[in-house]
Amino acid sequence: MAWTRDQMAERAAQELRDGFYVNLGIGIPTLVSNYIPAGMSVQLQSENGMLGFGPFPYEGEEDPDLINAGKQTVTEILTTSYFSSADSFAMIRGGHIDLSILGAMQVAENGDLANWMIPGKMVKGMGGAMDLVAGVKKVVVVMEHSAKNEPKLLKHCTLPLTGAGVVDMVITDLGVFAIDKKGGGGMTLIELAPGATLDEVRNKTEASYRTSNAL
Amino acid sequence: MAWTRDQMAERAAQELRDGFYVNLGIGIPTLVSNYIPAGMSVQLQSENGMLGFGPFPYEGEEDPDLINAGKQTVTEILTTSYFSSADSFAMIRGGHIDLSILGAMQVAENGDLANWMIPGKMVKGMGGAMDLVAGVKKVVVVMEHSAKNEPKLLKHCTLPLTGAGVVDMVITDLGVFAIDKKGGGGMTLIELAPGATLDEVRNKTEASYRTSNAL
Amino acid sequence: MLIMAGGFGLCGVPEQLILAIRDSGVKNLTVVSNNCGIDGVGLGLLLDTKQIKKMVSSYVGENKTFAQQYLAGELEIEFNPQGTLAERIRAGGAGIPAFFTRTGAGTQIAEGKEQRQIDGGLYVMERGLVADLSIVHAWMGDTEGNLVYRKTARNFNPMMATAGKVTVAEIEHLVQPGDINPDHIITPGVYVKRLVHVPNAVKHIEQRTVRKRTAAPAGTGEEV
Amino acid sequence: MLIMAGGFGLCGVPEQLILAIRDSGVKNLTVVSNNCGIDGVGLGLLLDTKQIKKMVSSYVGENKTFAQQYLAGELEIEFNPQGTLAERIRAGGAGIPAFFTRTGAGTQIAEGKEQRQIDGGLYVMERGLVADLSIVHAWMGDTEGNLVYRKTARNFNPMMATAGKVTVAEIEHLVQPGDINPDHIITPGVYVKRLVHVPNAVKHIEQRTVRKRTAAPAGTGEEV
Repeated sequence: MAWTRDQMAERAAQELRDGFYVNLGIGIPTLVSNYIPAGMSVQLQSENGMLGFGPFPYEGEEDPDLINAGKQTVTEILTTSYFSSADSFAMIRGGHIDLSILGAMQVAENGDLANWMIPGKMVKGMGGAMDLVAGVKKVVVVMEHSAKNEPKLLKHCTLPLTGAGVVDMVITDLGVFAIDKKGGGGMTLIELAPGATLDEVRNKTEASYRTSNAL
Repeated sequence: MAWTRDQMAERAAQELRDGFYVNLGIGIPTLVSNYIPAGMSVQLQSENGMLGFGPFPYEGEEDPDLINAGKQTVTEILTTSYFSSADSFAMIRGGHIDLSILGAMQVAENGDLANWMIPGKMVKGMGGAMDLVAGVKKVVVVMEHSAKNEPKLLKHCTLPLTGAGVVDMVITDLGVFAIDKKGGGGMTLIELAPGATLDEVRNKTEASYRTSNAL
Repeated sequence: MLIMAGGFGLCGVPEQLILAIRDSGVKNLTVVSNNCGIDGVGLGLLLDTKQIKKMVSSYVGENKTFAQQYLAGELEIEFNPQGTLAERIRAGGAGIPAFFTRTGAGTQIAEGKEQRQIDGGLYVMERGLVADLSIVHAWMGDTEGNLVYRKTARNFNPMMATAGKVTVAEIEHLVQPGDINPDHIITPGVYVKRLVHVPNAVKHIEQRTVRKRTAAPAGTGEEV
Repeated sequence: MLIMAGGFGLCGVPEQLILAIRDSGVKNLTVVSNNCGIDGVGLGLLLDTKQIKKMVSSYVGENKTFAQQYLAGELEIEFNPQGTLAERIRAGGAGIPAFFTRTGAGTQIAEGKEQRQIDGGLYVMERGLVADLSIVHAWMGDTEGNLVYRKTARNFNPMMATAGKVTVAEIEHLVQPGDINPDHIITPGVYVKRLVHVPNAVKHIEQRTVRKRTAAPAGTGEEV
C-alpha cells in the first residue's frame, strides 16, 4: 500500500511543465526523469556544469569527462551546453532553474529543510544542496514519510538546516503536502496516496497541517 | 626641447617587461605600442573584452565586431582571446594586468588621480579608468606637465578623483616622477627630459617632491 | 521599466530590438547600457523619441542629443565605472545582491554607499542589477536559445542575457540544436526567452582606423 | 600554503600535478577542492602521505582515509556549499573580497559571518578566496597559456585558474597560438604561469552507470 519509490517519482513528475529547467537530486529524485511526459520539453541541469543531459551511456560509451552531479556517467543531447561550476551556480542562485527535486531527512511546517548532517556522525558535506534550495524557484522534497517510525515532517527541524523556509512541496509515500513558505500560511495536506488514510498521516506526522477540503 | 608626445610614449615603453599584459589608454598611451622593443612579448588588453590585439587593419579589412576600448578597429593576432566585459574587468580588478598606462588631468603627490570630470562641464563618464587604476598592478600616467600654465602635479587634486592613491609613476614632457603610493613615501623626480632643468620642473610643479640623487 | 541593452560603442548592439522598442512607443525607460549609441544610431534612436528617462552607463561622450537633453534636464544619468557596471549586471544574474570592489573607493562614486576596510584595503559595496527586459545581440543561436558571440561584439551581452527577467536575443545566424559545439556555448538557452533572427544585420564602425598596405608599422599608432 | 585543485569527483582532476605535489613532499597544505578524491586516487594520494592539514570542500563522502584522519583529529575540514565555494573562488580571482548570497542564510553555515536583510531577503556575506598555487586540468592549451576544457571536466578549473597567485595547468593536447579559435578560449593565457603536457592522461570514473543496448529507457533510471 502507499506509494513506492517509483510512484513517488511519478507523482513528483506531475510538477514538471513544458519548457522547465530542472535539477534532480540523488536517489528517488533521479527517477523522476523516467516519468517526463512524452512531448514535454524538460531540460535537466547538473550543478557541476551542464544543462540538458540524456540517459546513461550505452555500455562501452562511458566518457570520464561527462558526468552528472551524482558523479554518474551520462550522455550529451542536442540541447546540451557546458559551463563552469561558478556559472552553474550563478544559474541556480540567480533563480533561473524552475524546479529542484531533492531528498530530505527532515522538513518543518514552515519549509525549513534538513538533509546534510547528523551531529556526532561523520559528515560528508552539503554539496550543492544549500545553493539549490536557496536559489531554485520551486523546491519539492521527495522522501519517506517517516524513518524507523520517527516522523520526518516536524514542527521544527532538530537537525542542522540546509535551508530556512525553502520547501514548497513534500511528496512522501503517504501523500503530498504544500507549504506556503513565503506567505507563512503553513503546511497543507493536498493529496493522499492510494491506501493511505488521513488517520495514518495524522499519526505519522509531527508537523501541524491543514487538510485540503478535497480530501 | 623637452619630450614630444612620441618621446613620452617611448619613455613609457621602458616600463614594459617581457611577458607583460598591458592596458593602454587613449591618446599618448596608445602610442606606446609603437615602442615595444623587438623580441619582447607584450600582450595588450582591451577592457571591452580582448587580450592580445594587433595593429589597425589594412584598409578594407575593418571588422565592426573587432574594436578596442577606444572603439577603434583593430586586428586579431595569434595569441588573441575574447571574453565578456565582466570577465575582462575580473582580469583587471583581480590584479592580473601588469601595467596600465593612461592620461590624467591632475595627479597628487600621494598618488591620487583625477581624469574623468570637471564640475560644471558636461561629463562624458569614466569608462573603465576607475577600474583600471584600482586593479592593475602598476599605474603609469603620461601627461603634459602643465595645462595652460596651470600645474597638473598637485599637493591635492582639486577635481573629483578617479582613484585615491593609485598612481605609481608620472611621465610628463619634462621628466619622470615615481610615487610611493603604498608606503606613503611621497613623490620623487627620477629623470629629467633632455633640455628640461630642475628649476623649470620646480616652477611648474605644485606637488612637493624629492629629487633623486642621480640628478 | 528597466531595460538592459548589450553592446560596447556600436559593436554588438541589438539594433533591431532597439528599433522594436522605438516602434512600441514605450516611454519613461531606464536603460542600462555601457554607452548610449551615437546620434541617430543604436540607443541614440530612443533619445530622438525621448523614450529614455535615465541612463546607467560608464561613458556617453559620443552623442550630442544626449548632451542637449541632459543639459535641458530631460534626461538623468547615473555613471558607473565600466567594470563595476559589468559586475553589477553579472551579480544580478547570479543572485548576488551586493559585492565589494576597490573600484571607486575614496572617490565621489562611493558617496552614499557603504565603504569598509577589508584586509587593509578600502572597498565600496555595490549592488546587483536586474532588468525587466534585456536585449542582446549574438552571432549565432539555436532554437533552444543557446548563443555564441563573435569577437569583441560579446562585451556586455552575456551578462545582460542572465540579468533580464525576460531576455530577447537578436541573432545573425539561426541554427538547430546540436549545431553549436556545447563546449563553445557562451549563453545557455535557459537565459533566452525570445529569439529574433536578423540575417542581414547592419553594423556600424565608430572609429574607422586603418593602416595602408604599403606602410606596415609594428604598433597600432597610425590613424587615418 | 593554500592550494586550489580543480575537478569535480574524479572528473577534470589535475592528476599529474597532484603526483608532483606528492613527490615534492610539501606538508601542512590547506587544499581548496570541491571533493577530496577517493582512496588512492586524486587528492586521496595526498591524504595517504598526510600532506594535507585542512580541506575546504563541499563534499568529501567518497574517501575512507579522509574519515579516518578526520576522526583521529589529523585533518581539518571546512565545508562550503558548492555554489558558495565556486563563487568564492571566482570572486578571489576577480578582485572581489566579499559578496552576499542567500545560500546558507539562517543555517549553521552563516554562524560567525555577517548576515543582513537586503530587499526583504536574508543574505550571508562570504569572502573571496585566493590561492598560493592553483593546479588545473584542461583539454587543450597553447603555448601562450590559453586553455579550453572538455564537457563537464570544466567544473572548478576555470575559476581556480584565475584565483591562483601561480597557476599551473596540465593539458592533454598542446597546440600553438592561433590553433584555438579565440572565441572558444575559456581561460586566457594571462592566468596560466606554467603548462605541463600530459598526452596520455589516465581518467577515472567514480560511478559507472550505463544502459544496455537492447533496452533503451527514456530517462536516466537504469543503473548497472
